[in-house]
Formats: sequence, structure tokens, C-alpha cells
Amino acid sequence: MTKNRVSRLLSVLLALTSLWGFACAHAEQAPLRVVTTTAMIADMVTGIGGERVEVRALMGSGVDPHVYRVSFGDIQRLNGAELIVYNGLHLEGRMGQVLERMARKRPVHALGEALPAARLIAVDDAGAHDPHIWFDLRLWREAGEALLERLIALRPEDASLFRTRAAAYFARLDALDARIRQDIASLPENQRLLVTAHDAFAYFGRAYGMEVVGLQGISTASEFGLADLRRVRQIVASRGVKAVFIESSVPPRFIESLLAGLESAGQPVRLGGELFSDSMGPAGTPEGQYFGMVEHNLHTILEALQ
Amino acid sequence: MSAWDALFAFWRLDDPNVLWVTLGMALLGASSGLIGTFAVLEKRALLGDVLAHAALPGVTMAFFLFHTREPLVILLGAAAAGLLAWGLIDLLTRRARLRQDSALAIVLSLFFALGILQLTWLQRQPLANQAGLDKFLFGQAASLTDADLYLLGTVALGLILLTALLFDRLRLILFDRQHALALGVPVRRYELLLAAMLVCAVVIGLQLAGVVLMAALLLTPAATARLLSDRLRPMLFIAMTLGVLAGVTGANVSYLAPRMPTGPWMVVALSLFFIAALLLAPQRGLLPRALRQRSLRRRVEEENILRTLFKLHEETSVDTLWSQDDIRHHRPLGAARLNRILQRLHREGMLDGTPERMRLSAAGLKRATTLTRGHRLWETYLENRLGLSPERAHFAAEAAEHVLDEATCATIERELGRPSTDPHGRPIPERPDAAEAPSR
Amino acid sequence: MTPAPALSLRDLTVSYQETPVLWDVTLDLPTGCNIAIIGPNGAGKSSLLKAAMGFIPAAVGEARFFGEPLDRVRARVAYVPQRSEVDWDYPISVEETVMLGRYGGLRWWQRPGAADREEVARALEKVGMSDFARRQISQLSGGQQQRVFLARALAQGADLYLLDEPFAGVDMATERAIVALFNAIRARGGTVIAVHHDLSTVADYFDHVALINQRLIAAGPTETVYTLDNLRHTYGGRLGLLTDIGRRVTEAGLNDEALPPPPGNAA
Amino acid sequence: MSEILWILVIALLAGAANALIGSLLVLQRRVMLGDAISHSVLFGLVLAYLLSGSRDPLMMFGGAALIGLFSAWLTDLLHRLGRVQHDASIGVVFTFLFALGVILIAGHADQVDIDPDCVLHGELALTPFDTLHIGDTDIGPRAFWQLLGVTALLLLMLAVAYRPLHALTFSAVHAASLGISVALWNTVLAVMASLTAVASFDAVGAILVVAMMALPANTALVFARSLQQMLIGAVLASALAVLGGLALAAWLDASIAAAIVVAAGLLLALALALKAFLRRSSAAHRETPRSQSA
Repeated sequence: MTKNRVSRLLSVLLALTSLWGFACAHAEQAPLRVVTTTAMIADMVTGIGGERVEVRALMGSGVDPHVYRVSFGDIQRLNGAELIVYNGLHLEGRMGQVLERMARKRPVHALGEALPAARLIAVDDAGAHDPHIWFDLRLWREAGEALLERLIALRPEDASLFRTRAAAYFARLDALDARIRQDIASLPENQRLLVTAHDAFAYFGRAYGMEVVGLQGISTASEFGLADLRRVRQIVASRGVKAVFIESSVPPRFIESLLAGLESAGQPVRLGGELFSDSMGPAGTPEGQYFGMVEHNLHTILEALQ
Repeated sequence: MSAWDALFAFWRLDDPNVLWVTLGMALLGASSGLIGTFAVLEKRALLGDVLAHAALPGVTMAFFLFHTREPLVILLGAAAAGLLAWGLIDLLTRRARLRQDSALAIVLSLFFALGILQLTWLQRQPLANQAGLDKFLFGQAASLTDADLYLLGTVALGLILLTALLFDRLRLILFDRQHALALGVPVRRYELLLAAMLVCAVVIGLQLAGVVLMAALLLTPAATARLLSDRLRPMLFIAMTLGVLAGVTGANVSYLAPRMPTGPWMVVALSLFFIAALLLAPQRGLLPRALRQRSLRRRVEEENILRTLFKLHEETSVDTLWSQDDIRHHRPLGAARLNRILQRLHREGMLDGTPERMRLSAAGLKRATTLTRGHRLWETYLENRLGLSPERAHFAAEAAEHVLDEATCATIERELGRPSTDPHGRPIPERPDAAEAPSR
Repeated sequence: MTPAPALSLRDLTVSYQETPVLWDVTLDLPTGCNIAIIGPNGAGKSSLLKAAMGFIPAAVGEARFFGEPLDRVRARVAYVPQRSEVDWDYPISVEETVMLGRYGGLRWWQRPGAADREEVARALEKVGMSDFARRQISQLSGGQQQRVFLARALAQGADLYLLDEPFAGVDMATERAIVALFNAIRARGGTVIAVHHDLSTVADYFDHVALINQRLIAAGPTETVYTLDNLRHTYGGRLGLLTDIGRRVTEAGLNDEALPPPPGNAA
Repeated sequence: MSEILWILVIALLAGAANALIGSLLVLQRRVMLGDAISHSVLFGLVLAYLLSGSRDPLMMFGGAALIGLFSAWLTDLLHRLGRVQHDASIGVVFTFLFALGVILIAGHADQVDIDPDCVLHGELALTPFDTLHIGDTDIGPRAFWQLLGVTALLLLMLAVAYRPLHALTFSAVHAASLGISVALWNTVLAVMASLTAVASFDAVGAILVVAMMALPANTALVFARSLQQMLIGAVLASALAVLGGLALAAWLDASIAAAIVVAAGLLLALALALKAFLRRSSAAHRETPRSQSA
């Protein structure tokens, strides 16, 4: 840890004295260095690349990708990357715009942009799309297929390994996809309604037949008003929904105010639990991995609405 | 639901969220309006802005130390940071003698940067639960619940009670710090108390209004009240009332249309109150002031012309018609300007004849006589150097009608023993009376 | 033909908020005199100078300098504000402060030359501040600050000097130096117009006075206009016995610094 | 060229530009204008975006700079005409414009492109990757050119109009009595403050703007004996802060901009401590005629 800091500091001093040139010698067999923005993407890159890639996710647990603040180390991480993978579709806010422009100089891959627009959910007339593509596992697989091609193009010698691992990863995706489909279908029809703080689950809803209602819009930066609260409350009350959910990257008090309002109006609703939306759980926990995170969400939804 | 239905639905207040948000924002408006007035009068209008920004490192530090998002812990952290920031400002201005605005800018940016520094460091740590930490400083008024309401109510009530209890001391310190010190009032202790009150108001408002808008809730009602009154008690009352009104307006708008944030609308309402006061405030408003300036200018201009015409008439008779050139011969004025003044005098019935050839009407003659009489009496008085209270001259000057009223003229006349001519040998006219007006 | 008055005001009316602070002042102040503007606090003395200089707008009326609008004769008029109106923490040396007086004569991209520096040195010499040329203004005493201001006005090379309370809060030595300077200016045909507070010294320092209390009370040579009656008239009841006595003492040539200052001189 | 070198150059430029305009604003006691401008331009950015329908950087920049200037002008107007306390007028104007900006965004919330976070704050660490191109040639980061332009303009202004600005910042009344147009040069300062603020927060983030206007200028003011010294000292202090901040950011692996601000703060603390020490050690043999301003 300390050693790491010293080396970082040293590298700055080197830079400051114009002695740049710690050219990263490109060893023939070194794994491909990939930097991703979110941990979901890192999970997929690892899934496909195995030990032939060295993946680093910039954004940790609980971080809202939209307002992520870049740190000093991130420059070197981005700089040293042989491939940068990000979500795109404005998930990463300002950083996404910069990454977009970086495409001229560096290998950059935007998962969302590689998908056909017809498969995406449009949110306005100007051509903007909902970025939360990882909650539709088939769509996420399609994004993964494009990523696979990109990785192969960069490391043709590892093509067969990538393909084998990708097939396994995709198979897991397909299996989980089928399970979600089945489980959600098992819910009573009037309970297939997902009420959360912000519109992160539109793809999930479209893919698995759940209606999705959020207090806030796509972006977590906008504020909701009393009218939005009223709208959501009316839906919850009129449909007899059993539970609503808080999200990992949104303050819980948003949904808590909805609950308190419902309770005070004599229509108590349970808090279904916490769903992961824009980020995953801490590394080292099951929720810190993509499949664990999706399963956590699924269980939480099932338990609350069954 | 139509807009009208929504409006009625709002005012039924049977929607618990609506009730909470309306009450809460009204309470927030009242407490920040109250305490902001003190900051503005201390000539530290932007202190609220600084303390709101300075809360960030308190939030991150509290989270870092206690690993919890528990609102009370976070609020206490923010309050501690606010007090520290106030202390640093005090240190920089009093001890290091930095300029006030520099000290504010320095503390604002330094504290905020410390917060960001810790945020970027935290987001790399394997800590769950940090989500929404940075959101703490963004307002989300609609998420206000009954629990917040108790806190808001307690703080608002506490602030109002404290202000009421300490009103005389606070007023003394605000208006004459030196005097308060001389009287042995522990000024520093009261200033610290005011700072603590301000920090309280800021901290409870942050989650609801956000950093920038919190600054407005503290400042704008106070600035508006300052325009409307010069006295502390009415100012506090006005600022609180405006805060409450704006809070209700913000809640109302946010109920009427989707995605309408309460806090910003509250600020817009406050700003509109401010603009209205700026334009219309009876004493300090731009419009009344411009009107007063204009009427003052017009009166002086008109009176000068009337006096000139009177002098011209004196040279001949009250029946002679004079041209604009004759007037300009005595009073160098632009032709267009003179024309405008003459037309006003015509409209007021002060002149007879046409705008080209004119003389004083009966009413005009009366007023010109009064003016000339005052003028010449004054001159005579100065010449004879006899005592007259200048305060009376001053009151006369301020009086809307004439510089010297008839009572003053009479006094001068009496004291001077009814002089008939002024120092230049010109006759001092008698007191004009309708009955005695010169007949034509 | 008599020369145009140094400063002539016509129908000058200035209002601050709703209150007119100066009402319909018409006044000609001659050249080649030391002129005091006298009146109680709030009588509009400073406002008169500021309105004449165009710093605050006049509701009615106009000011002419040497018979011309100010913009035509700007170089001939120097203005010295009250000491309290200036930021004494500004990072600037005495020399540079005086050099600021030369800026009016320079185009805005021009640098001051040797002649300007000479002028600055001469001005500092005249006020007896040559030894302090490199001192920071924040380290000066009140009297020294006032002298620097005078030097700055002198460096402007003006014919007319408008000064707002030049004697406020200065020591006796500075006061004498300033008076000597006034006399030197008069000797070379220049004019000084100063807002003044200390009634006990008016007769000694100034040969012309204008008495003001919102309106013009009287103006003219000191010996004819500066009378007790006029003063009482100007100051109303506020002219206390102390001032009366102070004045009589002065008139008798018994000027004594030990006497308390008159009430108007609360600096 | 290495990214870190670019970051260094861009931060140095941003520091210098803000230190120069900041020194003048500090002397005029209106340095909080920087804070006000960088908040109120949100409204300008949203307006430019909604009117042009695109995120064209030039449009956004123009909209922001215009609204920044507008807020400076409005502040001045409120102060002069409305006789509102200067700091109060700053606060009222910028919070109002900010609130309008937030509401406009809320009214177009579906356009995910535009929100206060991603519009308002540039990120110093990302500047090297956001490059300009002529044809296919990479001519360096956009932030670099933007800040270079602003710094050049500032230097030009100081070179050409040093004297009027010197007179104005010392005393507006004195400047006016010399026939220097106070309104003109105040407007020039407001324009430059607005351009500098917009150019730097677009490139390096909003916290750096206020901090770099206030901190290096005040650090320089501790020891400066003339305006010239203060300007040079402020630029030097900002450069030191940038170097120290980069080291700090590397050490903590944290936000570079925030670290620079903290370094600038430490530098000011150092300067104040040094001065206090010097004063104490020379207090014995020093006459202390200091003006007493209440």
C-alpha cells in the first residue's frame, strides 16, 4: 500500500522533471490491460478474458457513475490501458463524453453504443437512450458478443480462449435469464410492479414483464417533486402493491418518504429491501459480482412481492 | 387531473406528503429568513453560502469516522464543520486581517475541496453504503417526512425563542458593536451564538434545499426585508413571512406539475419578492425613488421659471406677454427643455396665453409671488444676519410644496420688521391672497 | 475682465434617497484663494464636492470649473477624498501612490517617464515625505497618509484642489505642513477648496468661506462672512458655548491647543 | 506528450489566469464574484443547450460566458442603483439564476444529456484526453487552448491597461477624478472574470475557480509591496500550489483539483505564519505606526 503510494509519487516526480518515458514495455505474453468504468463491465471482461486480461474497474461499490470524480491514479490507469470499456449512453456523465472523444487516440469500447438503437429504450426525441442495459440479460449478452469481437481483434492469438470462456459466460447469462423469466412469471400478476427511486429498471421490466415506476427520471441528478410522489403513490395504492424498493446508489430517504406518506394515508406498504442499480455491492461479497448482484435483486423482488 | 383540481387537492392538504413538505418548507423558510437577517446585517450576506459549502467535509468525515449514513451523525458532522469554518473566517479576518470577501471565498473553496478530496478517496475504499453521501448536499425537498418535521420545528422554534429572548442584546451588537463592547456585553459570546444559530439553520436545510439554494433561503428574504424596512423587528418579521410564503409556493408548484423541484421554485419565489421590493419599496424602491427624483427636479425647474417670469413681469407689468427667448435670456436653458417645462406649467394652469407668448396666470402669479417673497425674505434675512432656526428652513426645504412655507415667511417678515425691499433693492411682495391678487 | 471662477455651481440640487442633501445651491468660488466649506455634520459638504466632480448625480443643476465642463479641464482639477474612503491595506508604496496622480495625464497604455518620476519626487519633497518614498502606505500614520494624498494631488499639477476634510485626524505638524502647502498653492495662483470641520482655525487657514447647511447660507471673504451670526445660523442650536469661546480665543490671537475641539470636529 | 505533463500545463495555466484576475478582484473586494459566476452560468449553459439543441462547445461556452457577464452586470446594477449591499446583491443574483437553471433542467429532465453535474464541472484529470483536432492532426487538449487564450488575453489586458486598472483597484473615486472611466474598466474586469471563470471551470472544475481566484492572490498579498509584485506573487503561488497539489493527489490517489486547492490553502497558512513570525521577531525594534481603521 505504502509502497504503491511511493511509487505513484515517484512517477509524478519523474513526470515533473520531464523524464517521461517510463514506456510500458510491451511484453509479448503479458495479459491485456483493460480498464472499465463500472464493476459490471469489469465482471464481464474478466468472464471473457480470464487470466489473459488484467481488469481494473474505476468505480467502486456504491458510486454513482454519473457523478464519479476522477482521481489522480485514474489517469495512469486510463493511460496504461490497452482497452477501455465503458457503458456509454451517458451513464458516465461528463466522463463518458471524454471517453467518446478518446476513441480517436486509444482503443475505447462503449458497450451501449455497439448495440443496435432499435434494441434500446429511447428516453427523448433527441436520440438519447436509457443506459441501464445490464438488467436485460439477453441485451447484456449481445453487448458481450460485441465486446468479444473487440477483444479478439486486439489479441487474435487468444481468440480461442476468449471464445471458450465467453461461451461459458454467456451460458450463465442465458441460464440466469431463463430463471428470472420463470420467477417473475410466478409472481401474482398484480404484483409485477417494481417501484424504485429512479428509473433504472426499464430494461429489466421490458425483458421480464414487469411494470416499472420510478420517483426520479433516468438521471439521479434531477429532483423529484410532490407531483411525482403523488403519481407513484396513486399507482402503488390503486394496484395494491406489497412492497417498494430502495436503491444502492440513491439515498434511502427518497423511498422512505413515499413509504411514510403511504402509511400516514392508511395504505401501508412494506419496504422490499435494497436493489443494486447503478453499482454493485462491495468487492468480495456475492453482490460484488454481476451474477450475485442480479440474483440478489431477483431474490429481493421475489421475497417482497410473492 | 387538471391544474385547478390539483390546486384544490393541494389546499385540502389531506395528502400527508403535501402537508409535511408544505409545513416543512414553511418552517425552513421562517427559520432561515430569521437567522439570515442577522447575517446580512453583520455585512456577511454570503456567510450562509460558505457554511453550506463547508458542510461537505463534515459529512464525509462523519461517514469516514462512524461508517454510517445515519442522518443525525451526518448532521452533527456538518454542523461541526460549519462551526469550524466560521471560526476560520473569524481568524482570517480578525487575526490575519484578510479582506472579508477573501476570507469567505478561501474558507468556502478550502472546505469544499477537503470534502471532495475525501470523497474521491472514499470512493476507492471498500466501504459499502457510501451511496448518496455526495447527494447529501443536493436538495430533495419532496422527500421530507414527519420525522424531519419534528427536527425542523424544534430548530425553528428554538431559533425564534432565542431571538426573542436575546433580541435587545443582539440588536445592540448588530448596530453598534463598539458601544456594546463598551457596555461590557460579552460580544464574542453572542457572535458565537449567532454563528451556531446560523449553522443550525444551514444544516437542517441542506438535505431539503441543497447548498446553493440554502444560501438563497438565508439571504434573499433578508435582503428583501432590508429594502422594506430600516428597523430590526419589522425586518425579522418580513423575512420570516417571505420565507414561509416562498416555502408554500415552492411546495405548491411542485405539486402542480411533474418533475418540478420544490427548493428552486422556492428560491424563484423569493427572488420575485425581492425584485418586487426592489422596484416598489416605498422608501428604497427604484420606482418611488425615480418618481421622487423626477418630481423634485420638476419642481425646482418650474419654480425657477416661475421666478424668472415674475421678475420679467416686475420689469413691466403683469399683463405683458413674454416669449421663450425672453425667459432664456435670463435663464440659459435648452429650448426643448424650456418648452417641456412651460407646457407642464400650462397644464397646471400657471400660465396664460400660448406656449410662445405667455404670462403668469392668477394661480401662477400667486405661486410665483410666494416663491419670490420667500426668496427675497431669505436674502434679506441673510443680509441682516438675524437668527432663524435653520431647522425650520430645513423642514421647509423638505416640504413637498415650497422651500419656504408661508408661516416661515411670516416669521422672517416679523423679525425683519416687514422690510419692503430685498438687499438688491427689489420689492418684497406681500403675502399673496386670493382677494388681494393683482387684478388685470 | 475677471477670470472665470474656479468652481461655479448653478442651481445644484443633490438628493440622497428621499432627502435632498443640498438644495438649489448657486455659488461662485474665485480662483487664487484658500476656500473652506463649512457646515455641521450632514450639511452636504462632501456631497457638494462629490456632485461637482460628478461622483454622485445631481438632481438638477451643473458645475463648471474655470467656466468649462469638468471633462475639458480635468487635468487642472485634483480631488483628495477623505482618508477613510481609501483602502490602506492596498499593496502600494508611497512613491507609487503619488505616481497614481500622474496617470490622468497618460494614455492608458503609456508608461510613466523620467519627467513623471521627477514630478513625484518634487511633490513628495513639498509635503516633507521624501524619506518615506519606499514605505508601504499601510505603515503610515494618519498625518503621513494625508500628506501622501496631498503629494498625489500636487503631482497631478492641478490649478484647483478639492479636498474632503484634509485635517481630519492628522497631527499638529501635518496640519501646519498642509496649511503651508495651501499658502504655497495660493502664492502661485492656485486655488484650494477644502471641506473643513474645525471652526477654531477657519479664520487662520482660509481667506474665503462658504457656509452650508443643506442650502447655501453665505459665501464670501472670511472677514465679512465668517461671523458669529452666520455661524449660529449655519449650525443652529448646535453651536455651543465652547465653540463660541474657542472662536473668540482665536480672534484674540490666543490660539491654544489645550482647548477641547468644537463639537463639529469629532473625527 | 504524457498526460501528466498536459495536466500540469493546464493546471498551471488555469492557476495563472485565475490568480491574475483574482488579484484584481481581491483588491476590489469582490472575489466572491468568481463563486457567483461559476454558479449562475448553469442557467447560461442550459439556455444555450435548449436554444441550439446541441452540446456544441462553442455555443455552450458563449452562453455560459454571456450569462456570467450578465450576472456580474446585474450584481453591479443592484448594488449601484438598488443600493443593495454588494455581497447581498451577488448572492441574490447567482442563487436566482442557479434556481432558474435547475428548473429549466427539471422541465427537460428527459434529456439525460444535461444535468448540473455533468455540465457544470470539468474534470482536470480528464483534460488530456479531450483533444482538439485539425483535420486528423491532434493539436492538444481543448482545455489547454482555451486557457492559453484566456491567459493571453489577461496578460494583454494587463500590459496595455495596467495603469487604469491600477488606479481603479486602488480607489475608484481617485480613478474617476483623473478622468479614467470607472464603468468601462469595471466592465472589462467583469468580462475577463467571466471568461476566466467559464474557461477554467469548463476545463478544470468549479472549485478550482473560486479557490484559485482567492487563495494565491491573498498569499501574495501577505508580502507584496506593489500591485506588480502581487500579480507575479499570485501566479507563483498558484504554480507552487499546482505542483504541491499534484504531489498530494498522487499520494492520496484523490481528485487533483481538490488537492491543488488544499495545497494552495496550506501555502496561504504558511505565508501567514511566516509573516506572524517575522513580525514577532522584529517587533522589538520597529516603530508601529499603523493606521487604525475601525
